[in-house]
Parts: sequence; C-alpha cells; structure tokens
Amino acid sequence: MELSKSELLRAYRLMKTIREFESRISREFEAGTVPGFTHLYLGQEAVATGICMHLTDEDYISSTHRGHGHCIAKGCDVRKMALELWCKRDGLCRGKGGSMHIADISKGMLGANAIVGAGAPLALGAALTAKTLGKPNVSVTFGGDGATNQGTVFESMNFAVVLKLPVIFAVENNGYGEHTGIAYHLGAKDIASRAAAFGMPAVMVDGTDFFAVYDAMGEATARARSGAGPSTIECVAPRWRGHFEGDAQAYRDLTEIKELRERKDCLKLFRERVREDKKLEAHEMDRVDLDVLALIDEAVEAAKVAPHPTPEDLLTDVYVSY
Amino acid sequence: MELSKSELLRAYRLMKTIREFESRISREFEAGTVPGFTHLYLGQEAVATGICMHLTDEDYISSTHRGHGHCIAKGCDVRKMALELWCKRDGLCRGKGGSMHIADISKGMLGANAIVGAGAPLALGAALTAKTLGKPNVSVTFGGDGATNQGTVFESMNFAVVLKLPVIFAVENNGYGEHTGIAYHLGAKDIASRAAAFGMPAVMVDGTDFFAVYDAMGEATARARSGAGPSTIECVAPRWRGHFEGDAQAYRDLTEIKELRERKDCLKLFRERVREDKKLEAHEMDRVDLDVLALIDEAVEAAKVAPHPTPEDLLTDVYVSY
Amino acid sequence: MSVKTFRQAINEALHQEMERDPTVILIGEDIVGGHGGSAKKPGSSGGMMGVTAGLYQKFGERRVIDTPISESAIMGAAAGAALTGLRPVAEMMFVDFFGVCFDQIYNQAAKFRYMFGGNARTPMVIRAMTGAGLVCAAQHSQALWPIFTHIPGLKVVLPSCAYDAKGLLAQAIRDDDPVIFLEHKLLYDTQDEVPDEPYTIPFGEAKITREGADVTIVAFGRMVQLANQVADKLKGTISVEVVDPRTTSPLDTDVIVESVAHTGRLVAVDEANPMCNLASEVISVVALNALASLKAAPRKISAPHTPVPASPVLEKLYVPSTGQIEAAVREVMAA
Amino acid sequence: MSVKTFRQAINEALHQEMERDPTVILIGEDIVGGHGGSAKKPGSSGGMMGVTAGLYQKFGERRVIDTPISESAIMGAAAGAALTGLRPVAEMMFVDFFGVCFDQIYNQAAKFRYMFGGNARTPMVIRAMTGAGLVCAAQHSQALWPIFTHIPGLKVVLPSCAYDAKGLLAQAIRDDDPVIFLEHKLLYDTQDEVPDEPYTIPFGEAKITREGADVTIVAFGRMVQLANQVADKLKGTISVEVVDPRTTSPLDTDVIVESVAHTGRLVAVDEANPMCNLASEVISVVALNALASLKAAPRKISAPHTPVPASPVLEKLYVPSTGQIEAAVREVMAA
Ligand SMILES: Cc1ncc(C[n+]2csc(CCOP(=O)(O)OP(=O)(O)O)c2C)c(N)n1
Ligand SMILES: Cc1ncc(C[n+]2csc(CCOP(=O)(O)OP(=O)(O)O)c2C)c(N)n1
Ligand SMILES: [Mg+2]
Ligand SMILES: [Mg+2]
Repeated sequence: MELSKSELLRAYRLMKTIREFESRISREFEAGTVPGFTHLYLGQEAVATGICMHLTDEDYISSTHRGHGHCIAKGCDVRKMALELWCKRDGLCRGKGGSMHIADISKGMLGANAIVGAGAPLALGAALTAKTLGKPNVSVTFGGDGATNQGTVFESMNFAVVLKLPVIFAVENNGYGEHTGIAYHLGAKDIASRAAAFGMPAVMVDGTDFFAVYDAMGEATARARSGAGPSTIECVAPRWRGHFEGDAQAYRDLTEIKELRERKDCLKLFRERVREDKKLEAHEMDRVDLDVLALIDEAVEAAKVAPHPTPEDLLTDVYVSY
Repeated sequence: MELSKSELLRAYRLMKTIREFESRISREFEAGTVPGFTHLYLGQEAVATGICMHLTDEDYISSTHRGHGHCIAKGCDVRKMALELWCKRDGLCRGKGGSMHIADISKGMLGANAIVGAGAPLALGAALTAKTLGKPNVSVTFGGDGATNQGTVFESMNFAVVLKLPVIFAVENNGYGEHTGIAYHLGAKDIASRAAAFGMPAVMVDGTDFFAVYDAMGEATARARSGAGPSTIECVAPRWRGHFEGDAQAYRDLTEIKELRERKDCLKLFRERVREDKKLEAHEMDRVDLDVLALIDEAVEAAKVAPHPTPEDLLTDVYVSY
Repeated sequence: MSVKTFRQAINEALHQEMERDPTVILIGEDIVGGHGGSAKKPGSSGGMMGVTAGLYQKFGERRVIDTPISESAIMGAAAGAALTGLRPVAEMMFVDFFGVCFDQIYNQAAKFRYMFGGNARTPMVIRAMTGAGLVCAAQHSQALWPIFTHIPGLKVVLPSCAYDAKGLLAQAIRDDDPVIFLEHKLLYDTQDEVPDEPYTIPFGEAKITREGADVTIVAFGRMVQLANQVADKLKGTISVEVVDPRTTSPLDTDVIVESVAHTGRLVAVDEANPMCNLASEVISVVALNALASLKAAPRKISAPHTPVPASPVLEKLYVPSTGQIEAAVREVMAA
Repeated sequence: MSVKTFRQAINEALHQEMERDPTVILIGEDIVGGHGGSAKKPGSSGGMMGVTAGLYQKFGERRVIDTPISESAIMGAAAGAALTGLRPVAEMMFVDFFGVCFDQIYNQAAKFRYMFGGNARTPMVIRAMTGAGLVCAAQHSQALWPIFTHIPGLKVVLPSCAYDAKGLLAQAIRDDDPVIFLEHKLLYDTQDEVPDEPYTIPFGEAKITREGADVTIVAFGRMVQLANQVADKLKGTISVEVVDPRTTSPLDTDVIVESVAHTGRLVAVDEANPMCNLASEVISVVALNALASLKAAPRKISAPHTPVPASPVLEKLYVPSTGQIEAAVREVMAA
C-alpha cells in the first residue's frame, strides 16, 4: 500500500514517540520517580504503529500490560499518559489506573490490561457493537506470544470466526512471556499457523518492519470492514528490555539484545527504507525527533509536579450510581 | 490391530451394556423413576469402548455430563452405577454425585463432569502423575464437539504438548452442543485439524466403527506410553437422543435420527463385521445380550428399592479433616 | 395487569426493553437454539428454561445471538460491547459456570469505571440461574451471590417473585453499571400479578413483604417466599416482619436496621453456604448499627458448609426450610 | 532457629516438604524461569518474587515444572494429579488471576470428595500473592480470601508472619484437602525467629498474638501486624487482645468467642472489601454466640467498597491503617 509523505511522517513520529517515551520512563524508573511497576514497549514500536495507522477513533483496540505503545499509536495524549503513569489527578484515568490500566475510550483505546489474555474477549465486544449497529468499524486485540496460550484468547478466536466479527488479533511475538522463551511455552509450530487452523487468515510478519505490519494490517482491516470476519497477524519483534523494569534477565543472552538493537531497530530500518525509496529526507525526520523529545520532556516534567488525586477520589467512580 | 475372540466379546459386551443401560434409563426417566436430569450416551457406544479397551485400571479417564458410557467402558460396576443414578446410599458416590458426577477412582474413572470442558485439565494432572512417577500410564479426556470451544480444552492441548504428557483427547463429535449444531459453533474446518495445529497427531475417525476407534486409540496410546506426548482422536458418532432426556429436539430433523439408527448403529455394524470376518457367531453375541439384559434389570430394580442416604450423610465427606 | 409466571415476567421485560432501546442485545448459549441443526430452525430453543423464547423471532439474529460454549468470550464480548455503546444482556445459563469466565466480570467489567477514572460506563446485565431444589447436584445448584456481592463495581439482584423480577430486570437493563441478575430455578413457575406495561424497581430498596412487630426475618431470593409462609402461619401468635432486600449490592441496610430497631429480634436467612454469606452480612450490619435494640441474640439460617448433594433426600435437608425458619423465630422469641 | 524472612520461611518449607515426600511437586509459571531463553539457563528465575528459588536446581524438572500461561490447565493439572497420587503445590502468582481458573478450584478440586461420596482425596496447595500496598493497582492487589472462604471443600490459610508461614505451609502440603495459601506481598521481607527443622501448625487454631482484657481485635493476615502495633502502642492505657485466626477456613470461632466473652469488646479488621468479608463473619459469629457479653457495639475496619486504586496516595487510604484501628479501639472503649 502506498503511503503519502504526511502519513510516513506520522508513522515515524508515532514510532519515535513510543521509543522516546519508553526510554524516558526507563530512566525515570531507574531513578525511582515512577510509582509501581511497568512493562516497556521498546523494540516493538513498529507493531502498534503499523496496526493503528489503519484505525480511526471509532475503531477500537484492547491492549495489554505492555500498553504504552498502543496508547500512543492510537492517539492518546502523551501528556495525559505521563500524568497517568505518575498516578496524578489529571491523568487519563485520574491516577486510578496507572501504567497497567491506562485507557482512553474517547480514542478507542479500551485499556491496558494486567490480566494476560483478557483483552481478546473485550475486543469481541467492540466488534460486536460495530456489527450490531451496522458500522464499518473494526476492533484490534493486541496480545503477546505468551498470551496466546490463555484460554480466553483461543475462545475469542473461534467466537470471532463463528460470528464473523470484525476483529484483528495482533499477536506480538517478542520471544518471551516473562522469563520463559517461546521455544518452551508454545507447542505449535508457530502462532500464525495455530490461529489459521481456527478458520481465519493468519500471517506472520517481521514486526520490526513497519511496512510489513502495515501491509498485513491493510488486508486484515479491509477484510474486517467488508464483513468477511477476523484475521490474525503474528508480528515478530524482540523485546529490548526485561519483562518489567528491574528485571535482571538472567535467562537471556545479553549480547542477543545488543545485536537485535543493531539489526532489528524498527526506527533505523524505517529511516533506511524511506531514504532508499526517496520518500523522506533525514532532516525531516530529525525535526520530528526534536519535537518528540521536547514533548516528552515537557510531559514528564509536568507529570512529576502535578497534583495527586484527593482523598475523596478514593470513593468515586466505582459505579455510575449506587 | 488384531483382537482375540475374548477381546471381541468383551468389546461387544461393553457396547451392548452401554446400549441397554442407557435405553433402560431412558425408559425409566420417562416413567419418572430417576431423579434429576440425565444425558444419555446412545449412539456413541463404540467410542468409549474403542478407547477404553486399551486401558487398565491404572490408566485414567476424565469424563463429561454424558458419562455413563465412559463408566461402563472403564469397568465400573453397573449395579453401583444404577444405585448412584438413583442417588442411593450404596451408589458409587454414595448418592451424592448422581448422573453428572458419577466416578470411580479405583477404576481410574475421575468423574463425569457437569462443567463443559472441565475434564481436560484434570486429565493433564493424571498424566502428570504418571510422568512424574515414571509410570507408563496414560490419561484420556473425553469431551464433546461443543466442549472443544471451551478455553480450558485449548489450554490443555497446548499444555499437554509442551510438557509431553501422555494424554489422549478423545473428542466425541456427535454433531451438537445442546441445541446448536457444529456447523454453527465451530469456526474451524474440523476439530481434528484444529487440534493438529496445536502440535500433536490428530485424526478423525468414524465413531460408530468400533474398529476405527480402537485402531486410532492403539496408535495414540502407544505414542503416549512411549513418552512421545499427546494425541487427539476426533470420533464422529451421532447422538441418538436429545441433549438430555425430555428434550423435544425441535432443532433436529427426526428422520435424520431414524436413518442414523439404521445406518450408523455401532452394534449392528460390529455384528456385521465380526460375522463377515468370521470372528464371532451370532449366537455368541446373543448370549451376551441376554446376560446384559439380565444384569441391567437386576441392577435397576435393586437400585429402585435400595436405601437412601441418611441425614448424617449430608455433612460428611466435605473434607478429609476439618 | 394479569397473573404471570416468574419466567413470563422476565421474558416480558426482555421484550419490552429490547423494543424500547435498540442497543439492547441478548447473547449466550442456546438462547436462540437450533442454529446449525438439521431441522434448520433457529429459534426453536429460547434458552434451556424457555426464558428467552420468542425473542429471536422478534428481534432477529443481530440482536439475539447464540454463541459457542465459550463463557469467557461471551462475558468479554458483553463487557466490550457495553463499553462501546450497547446494552448487552448476557446469559450464563447456570451461575455455577462463573468459574470459567469470572475474570471478565470481576476484573474487567466491574472495574473499568474505577480503573479508567470515571471515563467509562459498562451497562450490561448477566442473567443466570441459581439455587438448589431441582436435583441438579453440586455443579448446577449453587447460590454464589455472596461472591458477587463482595466485588465492588458489581450490582447483584435477587428477585423473589414475578412482580419484582420484571421491574428489577428492566432497571438492570437501563442501569449504567454491570448487574448480576439471578433467577432461582424453583421460582420460574411461581405466579404473581404483574402489570403489562414496563416499569422499573430501584436498586437498594428493600421491600417489606410482611409487616410485623415481634421479629424481623431478613431473607433473600427464594427464601423470602419461605419467610412469608412462616409469617403467615404464625400470624396471631407471633407478629413477624419480613424484609426482602431484593438487591444484595447495593444492600438496603437502612430498612434492615430500622426493622430490627423496631422489632428487637432478627432471623437472617440465606440459601447460600454459611461462611461470609448474606446472613452473616446482615447480622453484622445489625450488630454494628442496632446492637442496643436487640432483645435476643440473632439467628442465622443457611445451607450447611457442604456442596449440594445429588440425592433429593439430602438436598431437601440442605436447603433452608420453613421448619427451620419457624423454629428460629420461636427461639428468638423465647430468648 | 534463626531469623528468616517470610519469603525464606516459605522457601524452606517447600524445600523440606519436597525432601520429605517425593510426591510433592511444584507447578506454575516461571517458578523455574529461563526455559527456552537464549541464555539456556532454566532455574534463573525462581518465581516472580524469588519464593521458589533453588528448588528446580535441587529437585529437577520432573518435580518443579514451568508451564505456559494457562491457569486453568495449571489448576486442573494440580487437581488431577492430587486425585491420582501426587501432592502438587500450584502457584497462581497473583491471587487476582483466580477468575480465569476458578472452576478448576471450586467446582472441581473443592467438590471431588463430596461429589464422589468420600471416595477421593485431593491433597493440593495453591499458593498466591495477595494484598495491596505495592502500587500494583486494581488487578494485582486484591484480597479475595472471603471468596475462597465461602466455598465448602477449600481450606484457606492467611499467615501473618514468617514463623506461621513455614508451619502452616508444611501443614498445607501434608493436608489431604485442597488448601489456598495466601502470601501478602508486604510480608515477604518481614522477619521472624524461625526454626530450621520442619514443623507444622494445625489449621483452625487461632493464635493470640497479644493478650489483653479490654478489647479484642480479630485481624487477618497482614492486618495482624498492624493490630499488634496498636496493642503495643496502647499498652498501659488500654489492654488489647489480638486474635489471629491464621486460617479463615476452618475459622477458629471458639477462640474468637472466648476472647470477646472475656473482653466484652470487639474490633474486626480485614483488608478485604467490606461486603461479606471476614470482618462481617467474625462480627456475626460474635453476635450469634456472645451477644450478651458485648459491652459496646463492635467495630469493623475494612478496605472500602472500591477497587484498589493505582495512585499510591489513594492506595494508602484504601488499606486499613493503624490509625483507623486505634481509633476504633478507642471508640469501643468510649461507648
Ligand atoms: C492471567 C494472568 N496470568 C499471568 C500473569 C502474569 N504475567 C504478566 S505478563 C506475563 C507474560 C506475558 O507474556 P506475553 O503475552 O508474551 O507478553 P509480553 O510480556 O511478552 O509483552 C505474565 C505471565 C497475568 N498478568 N495474568
Ligand atoms: C462451562 C459450561 N458451559 C455450559 C454448560 C451447559 N451445557 C451442558 S452440556 C452442553 C453441551 C455440550 O456439548 P458437547 O460438548 O458437544 O457434548 P454433548 O452434550 O454433545 O455430549 C452445554 C452447553 C455447562 N455445563 N458448562
Ligand atoms: Mg511475549
Ligand atoms: Mg456434542
């Protein structure tokens, strides 16, 4: 699929924003300024971006514990995201959700989720809304390689096929579920072929190649919008960091990560590709880089000093009425 | 696989016992003598028999709401089964389990189960015991076509492959889950191919053909006992009765059942086959028929007049100690 | 107004709410029935107990949706649909099945609003059959409402009669929060005067089904019927007040406390297993708020701390009875 | 005897019980860690909190088993293994995950013995982290023990210190019934004198952690530590008795009732959400059995009826505090 210059710039900006947001959080976490624990999306930026570039605010995504990248790609305000990560009152969830429950329904982002595999059934529901109301919208569920072994995800695959729901299963195969490698936890040949056996198109793509993800998602989205039903896209993209910040990663060969960072950096690959294809010039992207860094710095510094929720906030928002 | 004459007679006896036990329960249910509600195994006799003929008391099965056939094939005492169906004190479960929870651990029968799909994880455990203790035993989980859409079953398939457990998934595809046909509830091409995609051998056989089931199970059992891991056998065998006794089956073309009874009666097919192959003679099987009928009549009549549990039984057997 | 069964009252509420609001949908297993069957007759089932009969015929397959046997997918689909603009009514068939899908209910639907800082609403209803008495044994006869009641973010409805069932279900469907609506199997054929037109009954408002001055019985769900029978039987000798909270979350502690403040005696009746159940909660509420008015120690009547036995003889002993309730009333009077 | 953390005490109990009995196995996610990783170092994890560290190295892959992220399969495998001769200790990691696998626990493991008429035993332990205080937000901070307590067939253990943790876990592993063993995150680094040799602590026997004459505090799990602090602080002014039931099922109602009969005043403290929780249960038990000895209305301290907020500022307000407990003690004294 051909992308216009402004679309390419948008893709680059999104990926770069994810990269820098997460890098900053990583540093802040080490410095001890971020409350709680957090899972970073570094290395997988092209996945969220390639997928979400096909979506509008009326399309929905359900996300995971590793959800910051999905938020950014889906258009959430980085400032409000930072506020939420610092659990501040003006955060996306008023400080009650934090990193693992960050959400923005107005942008079609149905929430990060601290329960592995829980997003898949929820995405069925968003797709059902579209189908019932006769709207052309789609719903994407992001999930990791580890999550594909959870019963909820399997059920959702069959359910989506049976009801021909406009759902896309965006599987992010980063090689690990926590401290366990996919070579151990997956009995199938690969995730895509197992998904295909459920009765839907399923492809495996290089998740560090924005264009590969984007193209696969283009097909899946067209199919879903046309009423033909769900698809699975297995995106293979390494996790640069540990499972969560602070993970010493003894289970992992650290030179592996170094090499991946060199050979499988989606931003580098993107820059090379658009320059080869003469679509964007370096200085155009450099300018984006500066913008992004400034935005994130502003967002993080503001978040740090922003006001906490007030004691009354503890008891509100449990019910609409009770 | 060659079966000896006595084995063939045993197979015939088991199938016939299931057939007559269930037929009798059906009549008793209509007469209102059986408490509760009950799901009959009529039409599927060759499945339980073909599978369980490969098992000893040290091999385990987990069963379903439609479990009487599994019990009989696994060697449970028909008299105690009848007592249990009538919820009597001397029943297999002392009247506390009933039709949907009938079990006999001493025979390796880990219980009927009123939760669809719940037997699969339990069978993993029995297989794990064998593996951990270094025993050559296997574990079979029976489950319906409808049950294969339950997350617990999918999880179990991957889990069994990953841990190379000696489990056999015996899927009984009788065309319906309650009032819904498989054409609607299954998104995949078929159950076997979906199971195969989990990374194990999976075959589809005619579940009304005892010999087909027996042979497929022979291979699966050999594989499991050798430590090579799980297999799936999809056995296609019609459900002759409604989902439970009393089901009017408006969703079903009743001539279909009539025809199936004529063309797909596993007992008829078995008799034809062994006579063609000159393995058993009609009078040998006729004698079994008489035996079986007498046994069941005795068992049911005894069950009807047997004593109920006593009030104290309400409070016992919750814990070993408390 | 006409006499209707509990089953009819629920069916009528579903019909009327679906007519009223095109975003109301039904989803579950065999609530239509017959899809993929050889008779090619979708709609031939209408739920295992016939509660959803006729709805598919009227509202079609976009709004009355049969599913595979995949409860997590069903509950998640309902929660996701509720988040995005529909008002799903999901059926769990037997409440006993909650164990395969509870995450979608208590970690997802129930918590969205709070986790998302008030920026979400999840208007969904989960209908399920509950209770013992039909010889369905341990895995198809449970109460379990104390578990739902414990979870912040859920509302829990336990109607005790056809009239309440209709009004409470209409309220549940119009409500903007996730609601667990529990239908006792033994109530389906009970009858009541039920208005033909739609109406709602607010949550958290107990109903005093019998007025009295000597003893308060607080009872839940089907137990209200038993409590009423006891009150009627004792009329003239002991004046029994029966309080039916109708919803366990929110729980109308005001009316409970007022009633006991008035009578000075309490019998709490819950069909659920005894540990951490609603009878315990009611007794605790009274001890915290009306201790001084108690003229006698309260009495608690629940099922024993055992699974539900298959044997109908044992099951009868398992479920609280009018005999037990009457005895407890006499005991608190004698104390 | 030496000073050990709660984490070490649990690890030691696992070591010793596995040595003692070859049928004890461990199963869960990343209790080994490192399988399939590029460093090829299975055993490098030892559980998310390091509780199972070293066990794989000692007992090998047949007895310390990592699994895919499939909790129903894990719990079912444990239940099935228990039925057939092993004594599995399954890890749920965070108790909050029970919603994806509860059926295997409460409909299966917990009910086998009853459903099978006593012809089965299911000796298994489920270990899980519980509780708020580590800024893990709504889906990783729950208490949930009232739910397990409600279920007949389960035993529920809530150790409040390292000494008890070791002895109760050994008992749980040797016990012939399914046991839920809950480890509060904030206790892992607390320390205690803990004997080096194996020992067991029987279930259903409360421990009086502080003796006193004026008020009884019944507290659960981590709340016992807070109650002890309050008792110590008030020493000399108010004589506070602290009762730690240690197991919520069975619940030692005798010691609770005796203590309140003696002091005449009750403060019940449970970190769980308030509806149908253990504080309600305790108050109900006292109202039923020791009403006459109450000199003042009891007080109940629980988390509010809300999910756990992410904000550490709010989380601090969410969890019951020593301040609240002390205030309650003063109130029952003043009444
Ligand atoms: C139901 C459930 N089980 C276990 C966990 C603990 N857990 C959190 S993240 C994670 C690994 C998920 O792996 P994967 O799906 O591959 O996602 P990734 O972390 O690699 O992005 C696990 C096991 C959980 N949060 N929920
Ligand atoms: C978890 C769960 N969901 C739903 C049910 C209700 N139910 C009982 S049997 C059944 C159909 C099962 O179909 P299948 O697996 O094909 O078995 P069959 O009845 O055909 O033998 C259903 C939906 C249940 N018992 N448990
Ligand atoms: Mg992963
Ligand atoms: Mg079937």
